[in-house]
Amino acid sequence: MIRVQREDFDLGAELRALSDGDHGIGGVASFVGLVRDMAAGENIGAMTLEHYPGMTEKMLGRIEAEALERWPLNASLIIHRYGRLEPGDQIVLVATASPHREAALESCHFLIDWLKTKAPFWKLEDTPDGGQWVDARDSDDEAAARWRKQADGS
Amino acid sequence: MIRVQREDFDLGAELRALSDGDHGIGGVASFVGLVRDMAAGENIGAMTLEHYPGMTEKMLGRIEAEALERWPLNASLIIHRYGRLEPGDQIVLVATASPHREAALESCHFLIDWLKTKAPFWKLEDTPDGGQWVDARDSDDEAAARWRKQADGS
Amino acid sequence: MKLLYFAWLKTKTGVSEETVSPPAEVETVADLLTWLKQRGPAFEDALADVEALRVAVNQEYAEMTDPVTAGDEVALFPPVTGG
Amino acid sequence: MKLLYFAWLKTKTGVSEETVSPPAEVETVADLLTWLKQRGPAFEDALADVEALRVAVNQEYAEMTDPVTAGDEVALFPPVTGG
Repeated sequence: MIRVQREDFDLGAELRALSDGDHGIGGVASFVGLVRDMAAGENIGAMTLEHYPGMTEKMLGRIEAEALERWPLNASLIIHRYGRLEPGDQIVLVATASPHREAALESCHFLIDWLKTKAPFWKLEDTPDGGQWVDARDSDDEAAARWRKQADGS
Repeated sequence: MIRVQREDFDLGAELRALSDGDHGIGGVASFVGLVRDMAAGENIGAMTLEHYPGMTEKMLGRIEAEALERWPLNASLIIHRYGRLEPGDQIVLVATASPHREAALESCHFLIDWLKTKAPFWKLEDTPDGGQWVDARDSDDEAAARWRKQADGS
Repeated sequence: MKLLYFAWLKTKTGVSEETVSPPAEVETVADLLTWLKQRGPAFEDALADVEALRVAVNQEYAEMTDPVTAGDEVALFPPVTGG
Repeated sequence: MKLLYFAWLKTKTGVSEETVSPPAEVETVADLLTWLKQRGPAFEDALADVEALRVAVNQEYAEMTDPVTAGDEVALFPPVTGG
């Protein structure tokens, strides 16, 4: 399931709902991204997440479909927020449920890595010098590329 | 933090507490193990988790210390239950919080893989033929060995 | 053709959304960018470094050589930084 | 010496905890297992396959060649299956 929303989410309730009633699930893996008050050495107060409505949902849906194809998952969930966020706020939740531990852990890792390079979101950080658009990191491309290599079997 | 307990735990509250007030945390990764009603093709009703009090805490503490040494973590948590558990019940929670996504995800994966081969717990499954001690799986040893190789740099 | 600008593409051009009618010789993403750059210094500056740009045509990532046509929705933005 | 048995080691031997005084020639984990096997068919059966056994001395995983002494807590159990 995909959700793109301005509102916060209840992590415990979301994770519970993911496995609720399905006793074939052996493990639930999750990752929650939070707003840090220190990015690349600069103190930031808050940030605003801009996104591309329509394409965002399309890309997240495709990323999720890819995970469901690669791993035996009983359920998956991606929630990504947009709008203004304060330090400590939840930005994103990725969660996967599977009969098997490895499938849950790997697919969760895959989802957040791919989302970081494919989902059209942009962070505008409040800094002492004003709003700064965050630069994409090469390390994110490398993290996503790792999964591409695995898919090629190389 | 390490907890070995008979009681259930509140997943949402535990994860919230892990990052609460620390705005240097950029990501929280977690894995929750659940009782499946189908293990190795056999329907099971419930299970009883036996453990070795004292050694369990010692091993979990050592596994956690190892993770804290290998990755830049702001917080970590391992909760493992023992006693009688029903299908759908939570067995174990592993969670890690870090400034960096990869560190949180990898250390969480590491903790559950190592715990599976080092922490002295044994599962007794209720089956139609009576109580059956679960056999250890080679795949668990392989999963743990992967992290050993990485540590050796080989 | 509908154009969308995000993040610093929006800030630099001062445009978030517009409808344009490029001439017939604009057949690819690359042609479109070349045409857009001629619209003034703000566009020339914003689109100067093609490597720093990502383009989506009808909400799909597109290459410089991909075609664009009159009914398309074309979005220009920097590499994504969500998650 | 305090002995602890877990999982099917406990089921097969019928013992969960006991205090024993092995003879002086029992110096290693292997010696201890050999001595325990002589205590009757239940022990002989439970300890038959050394590969299927794990041993902890004072709550640390131990090898067959590791020493055991009178004051030790020695635990016998199968490979762990928690998590």
